[in-house]
Amino acid sequence: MSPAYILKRILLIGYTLLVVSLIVFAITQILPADAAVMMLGENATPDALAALRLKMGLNDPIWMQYLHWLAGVLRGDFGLSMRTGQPVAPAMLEALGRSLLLALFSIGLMLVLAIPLGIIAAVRRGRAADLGVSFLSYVGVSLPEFVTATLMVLVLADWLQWLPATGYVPLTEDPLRGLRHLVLPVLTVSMILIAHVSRMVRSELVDVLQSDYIRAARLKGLSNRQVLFKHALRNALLPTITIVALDVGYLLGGVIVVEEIFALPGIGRQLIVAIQARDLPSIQAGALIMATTYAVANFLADVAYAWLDRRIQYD
Amino acid sequence: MPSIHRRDFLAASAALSGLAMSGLQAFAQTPRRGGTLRVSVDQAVSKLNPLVTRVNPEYLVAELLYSGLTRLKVDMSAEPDLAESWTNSADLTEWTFVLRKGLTFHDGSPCTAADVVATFEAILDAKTASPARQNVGPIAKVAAKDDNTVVFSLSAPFADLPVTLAYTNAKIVPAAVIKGGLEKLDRQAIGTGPFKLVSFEPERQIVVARNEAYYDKARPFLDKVEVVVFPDVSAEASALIAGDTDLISTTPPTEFGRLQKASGIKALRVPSGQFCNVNFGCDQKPFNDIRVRQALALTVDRAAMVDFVTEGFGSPGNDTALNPAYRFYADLPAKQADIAKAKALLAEAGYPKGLEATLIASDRPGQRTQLAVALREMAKPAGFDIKVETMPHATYLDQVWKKGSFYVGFYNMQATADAIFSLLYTSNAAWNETRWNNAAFDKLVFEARATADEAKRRALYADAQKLMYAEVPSIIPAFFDLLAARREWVEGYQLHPRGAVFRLDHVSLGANAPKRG
Amino acid sequence: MIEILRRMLRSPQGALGLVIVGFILLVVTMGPWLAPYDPEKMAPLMRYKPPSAQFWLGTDQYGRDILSRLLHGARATVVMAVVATALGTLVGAVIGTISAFLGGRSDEAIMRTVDAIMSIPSLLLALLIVNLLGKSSLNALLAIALAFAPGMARVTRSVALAVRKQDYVNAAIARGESAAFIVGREMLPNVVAPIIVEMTIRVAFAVMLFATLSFLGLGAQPPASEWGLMVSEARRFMHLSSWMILWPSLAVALVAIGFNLLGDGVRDALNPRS
Amino acid sequence: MATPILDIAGYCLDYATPAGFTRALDDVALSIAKGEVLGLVGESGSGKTSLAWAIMRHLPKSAREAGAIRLTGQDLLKASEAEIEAIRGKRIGMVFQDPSTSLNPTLPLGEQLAEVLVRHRGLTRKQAWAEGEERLAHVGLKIPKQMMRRYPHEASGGEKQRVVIATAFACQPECIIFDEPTTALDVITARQILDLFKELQAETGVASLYISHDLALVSQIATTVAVIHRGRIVERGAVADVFARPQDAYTRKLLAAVPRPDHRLVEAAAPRSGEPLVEVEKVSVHYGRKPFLGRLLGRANTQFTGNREVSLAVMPGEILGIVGESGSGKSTLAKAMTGLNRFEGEIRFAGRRITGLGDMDRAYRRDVQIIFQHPDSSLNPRQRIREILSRPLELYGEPGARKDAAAIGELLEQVRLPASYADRYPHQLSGGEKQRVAIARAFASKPKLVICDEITSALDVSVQASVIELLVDLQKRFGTAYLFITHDLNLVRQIAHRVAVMYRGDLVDLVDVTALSGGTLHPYTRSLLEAVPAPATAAA
Repeated sequence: MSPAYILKRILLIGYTLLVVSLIVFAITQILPADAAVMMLGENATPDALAALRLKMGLNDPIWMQYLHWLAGVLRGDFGLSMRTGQPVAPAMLEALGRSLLLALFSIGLMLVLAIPLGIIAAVRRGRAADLGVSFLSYVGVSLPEFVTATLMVLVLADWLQWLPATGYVPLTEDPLRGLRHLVLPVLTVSMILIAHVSRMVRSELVDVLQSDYIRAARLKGLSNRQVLFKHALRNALLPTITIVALDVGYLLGGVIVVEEIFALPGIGRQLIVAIQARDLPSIQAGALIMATTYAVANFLADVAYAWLDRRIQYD
Repeated sequence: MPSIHRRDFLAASAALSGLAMSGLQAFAQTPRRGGTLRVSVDQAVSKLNPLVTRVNPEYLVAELLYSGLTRLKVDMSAEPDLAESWTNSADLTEWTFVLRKGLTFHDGSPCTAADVVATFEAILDAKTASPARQNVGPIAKVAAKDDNTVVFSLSAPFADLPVTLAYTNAKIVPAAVIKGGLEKLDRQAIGTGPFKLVSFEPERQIVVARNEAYYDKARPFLDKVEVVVFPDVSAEASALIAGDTDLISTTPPTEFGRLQKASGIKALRVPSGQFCNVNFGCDQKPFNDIRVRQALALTVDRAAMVDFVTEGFGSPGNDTALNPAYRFYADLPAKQADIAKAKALLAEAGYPKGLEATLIASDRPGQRTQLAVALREMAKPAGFDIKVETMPHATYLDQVWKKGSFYVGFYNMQATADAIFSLLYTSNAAWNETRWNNAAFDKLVFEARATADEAKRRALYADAQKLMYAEVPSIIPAFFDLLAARREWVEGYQLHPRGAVFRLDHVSLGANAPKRG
Repeated sequence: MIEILRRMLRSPQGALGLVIVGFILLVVTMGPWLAPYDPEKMAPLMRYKPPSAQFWLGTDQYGRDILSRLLHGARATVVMAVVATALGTLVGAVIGTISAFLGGRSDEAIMRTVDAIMSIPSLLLALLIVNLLGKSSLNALLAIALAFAPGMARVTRSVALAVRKQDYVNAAIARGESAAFIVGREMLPNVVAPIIVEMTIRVAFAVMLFATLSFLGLGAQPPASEWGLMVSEARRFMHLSSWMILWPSLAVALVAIGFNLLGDGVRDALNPRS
Repeated sequence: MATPILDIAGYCLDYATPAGFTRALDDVALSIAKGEVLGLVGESGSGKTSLAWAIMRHLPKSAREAGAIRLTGQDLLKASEAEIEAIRGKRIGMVFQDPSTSLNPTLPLGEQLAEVLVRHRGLTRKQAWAEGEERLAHVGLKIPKQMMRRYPHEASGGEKQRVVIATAFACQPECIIFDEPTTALDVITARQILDLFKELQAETGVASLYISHDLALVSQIATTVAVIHRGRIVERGAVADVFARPQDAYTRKLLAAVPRPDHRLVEAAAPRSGEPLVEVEKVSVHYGRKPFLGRLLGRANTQFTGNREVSLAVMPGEILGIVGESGSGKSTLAKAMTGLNRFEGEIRFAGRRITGLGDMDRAYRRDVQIIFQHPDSSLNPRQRIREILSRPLELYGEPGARKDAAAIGELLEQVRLPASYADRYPHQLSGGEKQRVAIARAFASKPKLVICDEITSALDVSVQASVIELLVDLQKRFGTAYLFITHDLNLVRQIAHRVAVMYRGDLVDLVDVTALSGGTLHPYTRSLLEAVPAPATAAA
């Protein structure tokens, strides 16, 4: 894995973000909402609006506005929220932090559960355990977050009263309550992840177990354990890294719904709020930040993969 | 429905009455001082500047941090706030308010007549875009006679000024801040209110602590108030049941049931003038034809509507903006659904084959959609083919509100009949959403406003209501009872029918309240 | 074709998938006739009824029969999803095949751009697009189609590239065939099969995505009986009747499961390895 | 004869399929004594590999067995799972066909050798590595210490196979199964591995079962040979006897099919007359774009050269063989000549200069046709044979020419396929039949030059023979010139007039076929000649 490869990937991230910024900006520009009206509210007078439009450069040609905006973004300045009149970037990054917390817990839970499940299924291929796991994973991937979430709220929060239905408490403020509030969102998010990844692990492992070198290992008289844990597993788990990275994309999409349902003030919820309030700067910032996160995650995954799997010679 | 205590509104006695009332409200044992109250609201508090707040949670916070000249009591009468007394000229065109001595803002600077004048000038200045502008009454000029006397000269006789000055947005802010630019108040609060701002997270929670320099040495009783934002109403209810919060400022009927059942909780309910309506653009086809409006009104099964829209926690409406919760409510025969008659009217109006229309409903609060969908079904048999379109509230405000010709509105109860009429239905209304522009109606409202005599006013307002009843500028099928709930350890809280007033400085915590923060 | 069907019936997923999807299609086509009541008929006295002999799945906040609404809603939910997927697939397939055929720098450029677009979560992309076009089932459909296109382009391209390497394509080139012929007659027929598989699986996602959009209030509009919308409406009445939220949720899940199973079934059936 | 180490008696093997049981091995009886090398010869699908799995007790659940497989008297069919695990790798070793797939890509070579020692000889890991090093040295690896630590992708095919062999011999097993251990390797490497095998075999006297499809090869290393066909052993005996006096018809067919230089299929005299049909002038091919980032970082140009200034000429009606190991650039040249690769330099054809793809007009493409190595990839699986064959007719056929069923029928008959095949899909044909269709497609345009790119290497010996015969026949009929690309030197010597030898992109030799036996040759060509096993003598 050469520095050139890394440099290339980094340039790619740059390109990605450029494209994303174009798309997002384009969409937000056409969104049916008058930025000035949004900011001053419905009681604003025409002259006040005109003044603000001038101030915000809303009368410039679109591409000018884009460049201005881009220039700001590069300086880390995403503009002021039309809803709260506050700088967008800090709020969004703070929100991102909360989302990442959610994401990390979910991925953690996923790793703890998905991999063993996948292994069991692959080793017990075709037997009850396998069918059980794959049934669960089918259910898992097939339940939209909003369904899982609502059902869990219904049962765990309202009927059994074990957990708070929604809301968010910073871990720094009160760790215990904070965690209690995170349980349901994490369960919801990791559900699909677990289902997805365990299926991946299973199929990868099944493939590997059919490969020549595994047969060779068996014919060398190694025990099943040795064959599985020494020879098969590492080969099977490598591709999973990439899968997990790709799932970050899903994760980001998923948090939008999950955070909305659980009123978790992460970046997903910020985006929904922003979209509903036509808070253009927030939408732009949020979307761009999400894309960045995704791109970076994939970059890291590729690098990790290339590093772990020495066969691959990137250039 | 408990009859609301009717009182003489003559301004002269208002000051007295204020004192009297607070006397009445004294509790069995004197309220305990101290403790943190955690109150939950159902929307973000994105605006902190009291002059431009727009939604109830924002009013709640503004009320904690700022004071007006007067404030609204539970019976919708005015009581002194920063002003300790007031008098008015016989013709009701000039009002003089006397401020308390030694008022200070949170930043320590004194609060004087100058600040009051500056504030009202700001409110009346279009650039400020304050909703109060159209709601504080026909103020022509505000002047400071001396450091603590302010004189309001009105453009027309106006009897309700002390009440309208209690308007949610008419909060006094420092003249200096106004000069320096109001945006200073977007993130910090410099008021004279019972509490000072501690922390402000629009989406999550706002914390305020007792203002030791508050003019009333007794109040507030609480050390701290945490205003917690719950964007999800059912979670909000769950939180109260779980004891995470002490008070729900308002809760939808769908949650009220289980709050009533929950132990340790007192579910609160008060009849109110809050209503959901269907606004017609009376200036354009097809709704410029009174028969079409009447026809649609005739399709509404109002009893069922009360069920659908309020889950039974409300009362049927008669298409007039007033209900018994208002002082000048006139009792008119309850409207009944009559499909045949509706059909006939529709045919008369030139729609024998029926009429298509798109009814727009913003997505919050949910009752709007409820009403729209229910109306759609009720109107079907009469030949109305209504397509319901819901949209995010922001889009609605941007594209439909005050512009559309057929959409669902939702309004808090106002302090006075005049307030609600001149907010919505007179041709010079702040939000003239129906463009009904009925000269007769305007005249009645205007006269009533300038009339001091109770009986005369009642007669005038009765006629105004009859007009609405007959011409249906908007269908008002049901009024809401306001619903809320508190833990039993929360004392001295009275659910205010206005919906935008909370008076949390009168609240205290019982001995068994959990210790917080 | 028959062979493939037979193979599918042999694998448990394939068989189960066929059964479920078959059932769903039945509901989609026959639903309105099977429905015992008018899905929009309100009954003030019949609100929030639990399942009973009269209302098998109970009634909702307007006293409407939930079963009837589900049966009517099947079309709104499933057909939309299928159409959206098909549309997205079409767009994606064209882009992917072209990119693969051009190869070289243009391929690079196209694919990098596709990657870039894919780094916007499809739900978010759909959200933005719907907001742009305005909320309605149709726009949600377009949004989903657009959100799917890049992914399908990727898949198509990788398949097309594999095909491109085959000697029969080389033979065609050596023979001096026109580009059109090579793409149309030699490549596409071999690209289609894997695409179909991918598509079936994506229908499941489309159903979920569409329901999610409606759930967020951006898809179908009341009083439509689209299942996602039914769930989101029911949430408000969760504490008055849990049934209202249970049934549409399960319905959505069932459809998704069905198409997932079917997709995997087809895949296994098409690839001899398994 | 000594007591057999491995003794197979009346062994039958069936696989359960949806259609019922299909017989894979039928009443197989074999025995291998110490020091003996039994060559098991058969074509693909003959069941030779199934037998290997059976001996290693590595059979799918669907297998049903009868008979006995005894290892020094112990019947493996009755052995328990644990016993088998103890036997595998310890008492029976196995060497696999392709070292690049039979070694775990993510484990160091040393580990994969050492683990056997740890497992079966109870050594500590440390000892195992030390011993492993000796082993590697012993199988002729120059730098055993480094080799131990390397990963498979860091070693050459030959090196990897040596590691595999070392592993097989590691525990001094009584018996080792060699499953086509050289097929995946280049001729020369194969040779070296073969020598290594002989060496170790002689040294340890291990009883070896050597499975191969290559009679010539077996004839060289085996003491006894068994020919397997459709799961039955059709003939077995001492190598000399079997090759000299084959009893079974199939054996004879097989022997006859083996390409042998001394048995020419076309008259050696190449047509010298007149202008060359095609001249390749200094043609070079480079793969891969110049990575601009690479240049940005001033890294060496990562381009890799497929051909370096190759020049040659083909006479009309001449068969020019091109030999060389994989990656030597022979196919690259073919691709360049058919417009599948950009190239520098020029090609002169029938007087016209062709310097790029653009110059390859319809006429050129009609006259120069190519046949690819893998028939199943060169025929579009979704087209019927009719469509496949009608394309060239539509493309090149003169206006008058017929494109109807009859024309297709003729094409098929040319390659000795029934006209009825026109309605079939490729997957309904056997490998040989597919290749015939490919040939028919190439000849449809009555070309002057046909480029055959390894067209027989995917086929079994007997099939290959018939395909070659067909080609020769067509050449005689139409006087078509061939550019015959292959790695099989014997085959080339059988049919080519002249032979071009390529090595790492260079054309190192271009000589008359006669010159191969004696004559001044490039050293690589010589080593190539030495490496190729001379086929068993005295047949036919």
